[in-house]
Amino acid sequence: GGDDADEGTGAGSKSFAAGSTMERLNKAQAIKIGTKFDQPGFGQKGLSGKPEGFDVEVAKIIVKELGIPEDKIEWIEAPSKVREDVIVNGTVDLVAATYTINDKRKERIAFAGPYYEAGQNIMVKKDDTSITGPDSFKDGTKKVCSVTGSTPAEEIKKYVKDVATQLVLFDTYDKCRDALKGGQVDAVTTDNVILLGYIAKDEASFKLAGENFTKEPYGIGVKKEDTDFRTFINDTLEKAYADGSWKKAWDDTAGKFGAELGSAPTVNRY
Amino acid sequence: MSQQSVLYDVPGPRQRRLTLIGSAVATVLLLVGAYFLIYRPLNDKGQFSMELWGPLVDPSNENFSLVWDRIGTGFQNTLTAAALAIVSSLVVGTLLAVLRIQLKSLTRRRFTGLATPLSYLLRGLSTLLSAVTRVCVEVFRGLPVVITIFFVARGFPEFGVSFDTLWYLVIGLTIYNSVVIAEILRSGMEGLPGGQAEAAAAIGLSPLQTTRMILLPQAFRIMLPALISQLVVVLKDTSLGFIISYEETLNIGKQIIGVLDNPIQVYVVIAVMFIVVNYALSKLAQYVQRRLSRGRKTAGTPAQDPPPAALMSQSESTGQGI
Amino acid sequence: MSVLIDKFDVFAGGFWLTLQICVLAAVGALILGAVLAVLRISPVPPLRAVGTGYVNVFRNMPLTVVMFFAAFGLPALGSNADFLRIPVLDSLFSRLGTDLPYFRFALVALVLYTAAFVCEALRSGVNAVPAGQAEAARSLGLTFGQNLRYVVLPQSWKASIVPLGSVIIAMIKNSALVGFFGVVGDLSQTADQLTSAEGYAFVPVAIGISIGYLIMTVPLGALLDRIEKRQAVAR
Amino acid sequence: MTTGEPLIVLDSVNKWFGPLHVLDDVSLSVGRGEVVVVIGPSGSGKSTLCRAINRLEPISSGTITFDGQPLPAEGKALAKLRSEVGMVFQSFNLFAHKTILENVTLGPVKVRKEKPAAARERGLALLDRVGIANQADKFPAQLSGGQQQRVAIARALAMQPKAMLFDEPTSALDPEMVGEVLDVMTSLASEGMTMVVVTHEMGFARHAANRVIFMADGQLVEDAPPAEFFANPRSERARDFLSKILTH
Amino acid sequence: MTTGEPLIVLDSVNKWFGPLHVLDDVSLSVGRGEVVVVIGPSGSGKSTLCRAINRLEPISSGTITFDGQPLPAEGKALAKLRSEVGMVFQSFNLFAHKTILENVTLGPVKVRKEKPAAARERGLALLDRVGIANQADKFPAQLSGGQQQRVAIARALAMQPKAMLFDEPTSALDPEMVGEVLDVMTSLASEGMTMVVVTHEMGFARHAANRVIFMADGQLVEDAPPAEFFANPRSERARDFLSKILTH
Ligand SMILES: Nc1ncnc2c1ncn2[C@@H]1O[C@H](COP(=O)(O)OP(=O)(O)OP(=O)(O)O)[C@@H](O)[C@H]1O
Ligand SMILES: Nc1ncnc2c1ncn2[C@@H]1O[C@H](COP(=O)(O)OP(=O)(O)OP(=O)(O)O)[C@@H](O)[C@H]1O
Ligand SMILES: [Mg+2]
Ligand SMILES: [Mg+2]
Repeated sequence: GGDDADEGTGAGSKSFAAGSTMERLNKAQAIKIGTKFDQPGFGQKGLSGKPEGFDVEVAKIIVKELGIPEDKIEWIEAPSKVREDVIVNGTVDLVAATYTINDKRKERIAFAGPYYEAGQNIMVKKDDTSITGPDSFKDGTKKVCSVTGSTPAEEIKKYVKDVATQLVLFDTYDKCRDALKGGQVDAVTTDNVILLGYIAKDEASFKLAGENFTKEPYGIGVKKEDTDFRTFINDTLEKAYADGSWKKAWDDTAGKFGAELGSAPTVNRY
Repeated sequence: MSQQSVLYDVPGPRQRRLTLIGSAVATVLLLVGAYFLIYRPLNDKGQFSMELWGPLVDPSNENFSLVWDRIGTGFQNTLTAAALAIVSSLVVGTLLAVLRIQLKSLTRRRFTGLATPLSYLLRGLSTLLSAVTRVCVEVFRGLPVVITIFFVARGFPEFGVSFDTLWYLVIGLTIYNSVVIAEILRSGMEGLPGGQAEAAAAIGLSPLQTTRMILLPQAFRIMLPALISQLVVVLKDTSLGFIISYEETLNIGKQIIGVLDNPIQVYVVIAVMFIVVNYALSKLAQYVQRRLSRGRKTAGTPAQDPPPAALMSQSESTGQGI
Repeated sequence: MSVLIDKFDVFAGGFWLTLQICVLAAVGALILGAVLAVLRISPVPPLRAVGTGYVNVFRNMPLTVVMFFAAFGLPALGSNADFLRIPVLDSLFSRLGTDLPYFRFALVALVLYTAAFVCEALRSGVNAVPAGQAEAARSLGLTFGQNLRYVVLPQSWKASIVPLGSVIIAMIKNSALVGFFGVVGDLSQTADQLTSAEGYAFVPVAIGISIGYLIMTVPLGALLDRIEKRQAVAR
Repeated sequence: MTTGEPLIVLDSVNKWFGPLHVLDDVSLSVGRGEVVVVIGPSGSGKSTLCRAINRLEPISSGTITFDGQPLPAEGKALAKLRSEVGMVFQSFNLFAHKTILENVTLGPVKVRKEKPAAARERGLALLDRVGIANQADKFPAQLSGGQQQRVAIARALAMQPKAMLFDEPTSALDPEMVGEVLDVMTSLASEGMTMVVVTHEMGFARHAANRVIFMADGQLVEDAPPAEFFANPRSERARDFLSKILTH
Repeated sequence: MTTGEPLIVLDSVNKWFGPLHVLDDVSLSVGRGEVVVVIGPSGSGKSTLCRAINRLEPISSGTITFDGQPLPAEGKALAKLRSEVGMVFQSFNLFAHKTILENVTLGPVKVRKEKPAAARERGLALLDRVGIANQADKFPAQLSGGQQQRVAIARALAMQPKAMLFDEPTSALDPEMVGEVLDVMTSLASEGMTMVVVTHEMGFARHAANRVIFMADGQLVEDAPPAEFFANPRSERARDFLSKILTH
């Protein structure tokens, strides 16, 4: 919200436990956040040069709770494959980047949330009836596109017969979308919300093929040992569910694509 | 240029007429081909619509200034990274070239004045050092720059050192280009007529003095065109910044495409920018080359017959880039 | 370090794929580059202009952009580079013939880009033939074609070998980019895959990938050095 | 030796290299069987004059006629002219990748379309004549400079030229080898070959030339029989040049 | 002119380039103030001899002493030796990126650590002496060959050497420029400089040399005063060589 953005910000505007990450960030009045720059609806850097999307809005809610003004955020691009690294190396303070919570990642970092539950799905051309779900790739003829180093890319490998002739990996989903449109591939697979973003932009060309076949709970990535910070974020998220700012963030961004927000997921305090 | 006229005679009237007719026919064929193979399919797909081109070429378009603002930022970042990389590559490359030349002459020394074990130690040490630098040069010259940049960006943080992406890019480019520049300079020095070093030795200059005062300045002059061409390579290579999320021209282009959905148009504009800048740089290199061969402020490097080593590194330097 | 052993087949596969694309691209670039070189030294100005224009465009553009145009511009022109599904070749190099065109696109990009440098390397070879040779041939009454065929080209190819070799080495290294343009399983994409998606330790993967490239580039470089030294002595 | 009938005629020939006036209104006529030696300081245009005669260098204005015909501009006619005017260069310019014999037979076979066997036979005879028949299968790099230059002369002779042009044929040679080349040239001259020779070898000019031409700054300054020229050069510049060349 | 006391002594010097025996048991002594001219066919080892004396070329066996000391092998001592032996090359080898004056003063300033101002003054005097003081600020490429070679002599003299070596100093020059360089060398000789000169200029050998040395195939074949050598060469090889060189 615009007019109350400055309310309760400034060094020492909130009190946190001494030595905690929250105190450090609040004192510094600066925070670095990793997000995607190329994910419509979640984190996309527009022509203004600032990222926009649901991830970005959720991050802003947390930042506000830390007592830091929005314009003190330094946004750092965190494409899928470097998300753990930037957290571990301290390049960023937190990551909000369509970041699926899973056990393998929990070995290196910790997740707050989830703040949204997506699921992997498949996007095909509007007139395509031959692909109905991941099993359609098993006969070895259909080609599918995803992004290097992403979870969906790993997941779909379980279904394709021959990786070399069926799977294409690019650095962004935009390229996958173009490849699908050009007919070089038959499908694009990733989280439903991302696909819905593309479909919303070009309903005449694309549609989803079938139901989500995985559950992708999105979390906020922080340093593994930083339990205080994780708890703080979890509290903040719960507060946001309650006061409607979470819902507003969705409606302003990804909600425009027609994706379901559903009821607020329960945060997982492990 | 003069080489070409050596291969054939100045065309006479008949040949000129033939050429004229031939090129008229070829032009028509080309235009027809371009129309059917390029214009038609693109037009059918609506690639010439103002909706796609407007933000790039039409100043009255609402996005025009935003888009060019972003491209400007990207290009500035490209230039920054290229400038930093070339300067540090020059410094490191020069040191490396001098080091390698010195080590080479050092390994030939016998250290006769010193006690035997010490002289053996020194000889072993200089041989070892020279081998180590050699291996480093070979490894970094043999790796793709993309991979070097990728390794730097992933490797440094692994060891607890982290910088801005700009510096990863600069370091990655420097590692690779300093080795190339060192080789350019070294072959420039070795390609100088042997008489220069001999004359220097004959008036009693030490090997280091000879390298510093006689060989290096001349190598710089001879290799200036190759060094400028290397700048072209660096400029092109900054575009690899995209793999580590550095916001150079291409990366910003990608972001613009994400919003406007006009990849072909944006890439055409960016390609033209690169071609114009790099073409200007290569023209500059040619101009410098011509000036040099006219002024001849280096020994015996007539324009048509550069030393073989120089030839190699020159083509190598223009061949390396991405 | 165990990743080097556990995933040896992945490294080997990446190496093999990179090698395949390099061999194909080298052949293509040599052919196209030779044609361009003939254009560039021909006595017909418009042909020279075409050759020069080509070289200037492709030499001054980042390969990244060329790759992009091959992978997304060609489809826009309605082509999946199916002309590269050459009957016998596609059974040897299986990726050529698959319905997934990105291997072919990458090949097109590498060939188009490298050909510009091949052209220049060949031309530098022609330039290295002393002017007196061509003059002597002209003064005997040989025509341009005879001059090239009997006098200049037989001598220039030697001088071209070293610059050509450098171009090929550069091309091998440039091929690292194909992994970022839809070709799954080459060396560079393998590096990315193993470290990002599968979370293997970075250092051993880096070593494995480096070895993969160095196996291709260093011996070739050493060979060129040898040839160059021999030529320098022969002079 | 002169038969009076001119073979090569230059009429008001001018040649510019950009702003540089390299041949300045040069007129010259060389008779059949005549031997003309051209001397002059470096850069005076001697080489350019020589090269203009077989059109290796096109001229800017004026006319050159060879055997009654103006020099053709291109094509077959030009190739034919060149095959009738032999040229020998300072730096030999033997084809480095061909054997001595191949060097000599290339022109006859490819330009004159002679049968390889016949060309080979005549080539060997010519090599014999210049004294190196035993080297026929070697490569140029294996021969001394003097030998290479004699091969170059044989190569030019193989085309059965009507005239021969020599551009400083001995100045790239070690002093001991100058003699052997001059010997071949002298014998050619005595057999009635029409020759234009740029050289600094005053001995050759004295013995073998019918006329000596002195050039300076692109102009033809003097044109006189050798005895007269050396004894009594008319121009200041020629005197000056001769004094520098002959002192040591 | 010879003072008898030897400055340069070669004793049974051998030099191999791989299988090639380039200097074959050469012994030679050059007295202070003596001028020795070395002649011989191409490849006979003249240049190698010259270069061995200031150790530009290390020898395979034998000893060379200069001014009573064996030649040092490397390092500072070698640099010092070289600064005491001036060398003039066939191809001038002026430092192309430095002006004429800088060429002359570089050695004194960097090696002998002279004050730049003093070196400059002496450099100008030397340039004046070789007749090109007015070109001091030009670059080598702007000078004619003869002028460049005179600068090279001045550069060597600037180190105040005890002896000077000349390796075919005039054979890369256009004939009109040979005289000016020989003049400088002759005046040096007459002032008592110890000189070893490889040259084909027989005039210079006759006027200026104390001794002529004839080399062939790496061996020192004759060693005689010039008058005697030219009038009456003892060996067949020398006779043969002279006949070739002097005919034209
Ligand atoms: N292709 C060229 N382009 C420009 N200038 C040229 C060219 N060829 C020759 N010149 C210039 O024309 C002038 C005459 O050259 P030319 O070679 O005819 O002189 P020369 O009398 O033969 O001299 P030299 O004795 O040095 O061979 C020189 O100043 C030379 O630099
Ligand atoms: N660095 C080298 N490596 C191998 N062989 C060499 C080297 N330098 C000279 N030679 C050979 O040694 C022999 C003697 O060479 P040198 O240059 O001393 O002869 P020269 O009498 O000076 O001849 P020229 O009159 O041609 O200068 C020649 O056969 C030459 O090829
Ligand atoms: Mg000339
Ligand atoms: Mg010599």
